Amino acid sequence: MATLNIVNKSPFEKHTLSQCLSRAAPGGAILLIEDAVCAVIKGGAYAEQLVTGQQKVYVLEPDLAARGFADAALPDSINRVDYNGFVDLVTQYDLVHSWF
Amino acid sequence: MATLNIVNKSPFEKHTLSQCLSRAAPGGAILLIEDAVCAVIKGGAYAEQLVTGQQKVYVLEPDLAARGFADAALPDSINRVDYNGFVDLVTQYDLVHSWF
Amino acid sequence: MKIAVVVNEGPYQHQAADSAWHFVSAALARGHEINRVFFYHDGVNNGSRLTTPPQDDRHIQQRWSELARQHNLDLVLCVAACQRRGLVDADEKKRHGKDADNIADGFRISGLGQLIEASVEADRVVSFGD
Amino acid sequence: MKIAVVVNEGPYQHQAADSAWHFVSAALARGHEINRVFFYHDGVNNGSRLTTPPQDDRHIQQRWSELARQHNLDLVLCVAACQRRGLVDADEKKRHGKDADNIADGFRISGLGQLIEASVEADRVVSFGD
Amino acid sequence: MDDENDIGVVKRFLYVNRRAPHGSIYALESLETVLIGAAFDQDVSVLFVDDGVFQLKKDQQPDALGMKNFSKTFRALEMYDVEKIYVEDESLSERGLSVDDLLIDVESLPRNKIGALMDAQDVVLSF
Amino acid sequence: MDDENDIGVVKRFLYVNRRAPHGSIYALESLETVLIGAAFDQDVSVLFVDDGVFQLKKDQQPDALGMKNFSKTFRALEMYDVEKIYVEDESLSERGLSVDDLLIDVESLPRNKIGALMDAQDVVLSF
Repeated sequence: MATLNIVNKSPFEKHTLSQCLSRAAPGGAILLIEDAVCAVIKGGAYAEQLVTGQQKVYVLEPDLAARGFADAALPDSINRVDYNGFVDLVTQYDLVHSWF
Repeated sequence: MATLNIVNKSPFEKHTLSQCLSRAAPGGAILLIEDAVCAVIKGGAYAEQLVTGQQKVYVLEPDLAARGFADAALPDSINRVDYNGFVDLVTQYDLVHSWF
Repeated sequence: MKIAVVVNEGPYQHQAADSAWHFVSAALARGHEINRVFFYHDGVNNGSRLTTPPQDDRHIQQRWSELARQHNLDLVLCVAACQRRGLVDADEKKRHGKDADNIADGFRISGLGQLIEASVEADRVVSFGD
Repeated sequence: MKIAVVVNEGPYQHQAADSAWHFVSAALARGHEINRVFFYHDGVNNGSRLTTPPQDDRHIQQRWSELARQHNLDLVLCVAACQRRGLVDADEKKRHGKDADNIADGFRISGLGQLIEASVEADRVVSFGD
Repeated sequence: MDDENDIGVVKRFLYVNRRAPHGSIYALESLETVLIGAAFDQDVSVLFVDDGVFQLKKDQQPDALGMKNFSKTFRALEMYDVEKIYVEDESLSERGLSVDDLLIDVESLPRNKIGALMDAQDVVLSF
Repeated sequence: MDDENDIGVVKRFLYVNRRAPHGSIYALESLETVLIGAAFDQDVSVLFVDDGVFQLKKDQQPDALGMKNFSKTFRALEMYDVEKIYVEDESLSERGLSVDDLLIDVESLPRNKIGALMDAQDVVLSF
């Protein structure tokens, strides 16, 4: 079993992202949506700790674009997905866990 | 001018408390209500950093009691107030600033 | 002293609506004047008369209406927030061609200017939210 | 694949209601089945037909109703959450002696059992909240 | 239990409680879901992590605020055959709490076992 | 400006914006309040701290989500005589941003000056 963890809160506002990362089992994935996309910005305080190698990390492109980061450089191992990609991730992983 | 800062979110959930403490001017006060009362529990991760000496710290007694801490030991310099005390603080300070 | 209160959250989901009510009650009991309670954002949901909370739970809307009746409180719901969230009085019903209204006794719908005006006139402004 | 969706927040205040709608739309377009959208907590506020958002903004309730009509979606509002927040259909209106109802086309009010049932029957459950 | 709730399939449901009680309604409405889930004869586990551990604190007195003291209902979980109740060690200790502060018996787990518990489920509902 | 909005008293209002845009409505509804406050001829200051600095980020494209791109309205603040617009340095740098990333000119302040700015107000409205 591998889990898709969805995080929607900015790590600068809530502890949700680090609380998720500290529990998520290896082999799963983290999908950042809504204000959580603020985590991935290069040079920001959270971009580095996201890339643990334990989970794949995805970020929802339309939420990134909404906040002015459509063209922003991201750490190499972070993948952009659109809503179709979001749907595909839900089907590819065995279980979905939303962290608020 | 001295400000009463009201914080209502648990520091374990949101960064609000430390964001408030890092800005609040000396000579003001911090009033913890709702889930923010979780900050004051002795032995918890946030009780010590509350007592900076820069601001007076108050905690709303009925919110503490609601969460099972009516009889809990608090750090010495943290004062309990009821809703009447909350009202008095609002009138004693020049300005009220709610941090969510 | 004259105190204005702002409520930014709806009933039950967050404690803000409860905290605001307890604060207003205590301030009135202590002889202060509450010149207005302004409900903004989801706060406007406090003003729906269609709620039926469990019998053993508090009735947040009725509690506000009762306090307004006893103390002649001015409870104002922000009109723009109401339109986004479906709070409707007789005027709004007519204006938008709706087939029902749902505002409770003691509340009225008005503009954001009421928040500024109340803040200017009050000695203190206290906000409750999430 | 069969996917159940849970929505825990109302319209406009938080993005959750938007994200859920975009996700459901994309899943349907990709040929998946959405066996139920269950609205819990403030999520039930998505189902009020009394909203009138600004003309240049999205109409969240109508967007749900339209999707339900096109895809025969089952949009269920949790009855206990509705009672606390003032969402009323014809049955609830009668049962609680209310003088109005406000539920929109395509939504129905039912119990929490519908969430469990949808979760059991679905291959995946995806929640949106705050 | 109830025949009309028999839907023939048993799935592993994990309810994850991460919020303090009374500041928001999630704790109360989560508990209602747990009880319904149990009535449907599903395989129910309940996990308290982060501020969720405050939900199990003894001596809660929300009555003075006019709010329901639903914490007593946790004691009824056993009657509903909800017996897999977990609390994370680190969540307790970071908050100055221990299992002695809790109003029911729970199985405490270290943080590094939580991921495996989550991965072993069919459905995770988080509040 | 408008005579009917003349209430004879001018107070110092500070609007504190601490949330990212689009994830919640606070940024939009705060901006509406700022504009109304200015129309009432009050002494308006606007502060962006913490995630609030994201509200001023250039190139926001919420249109694909069907959401309003209200960030353009910040450019209109000057027309409403709202000229005291502050951003906290540390809030920018922690987020990998600089003033060059912002869509309007602002006065940037270090964190240790923010408390004095707040204390100098008559009314603080935080969103």
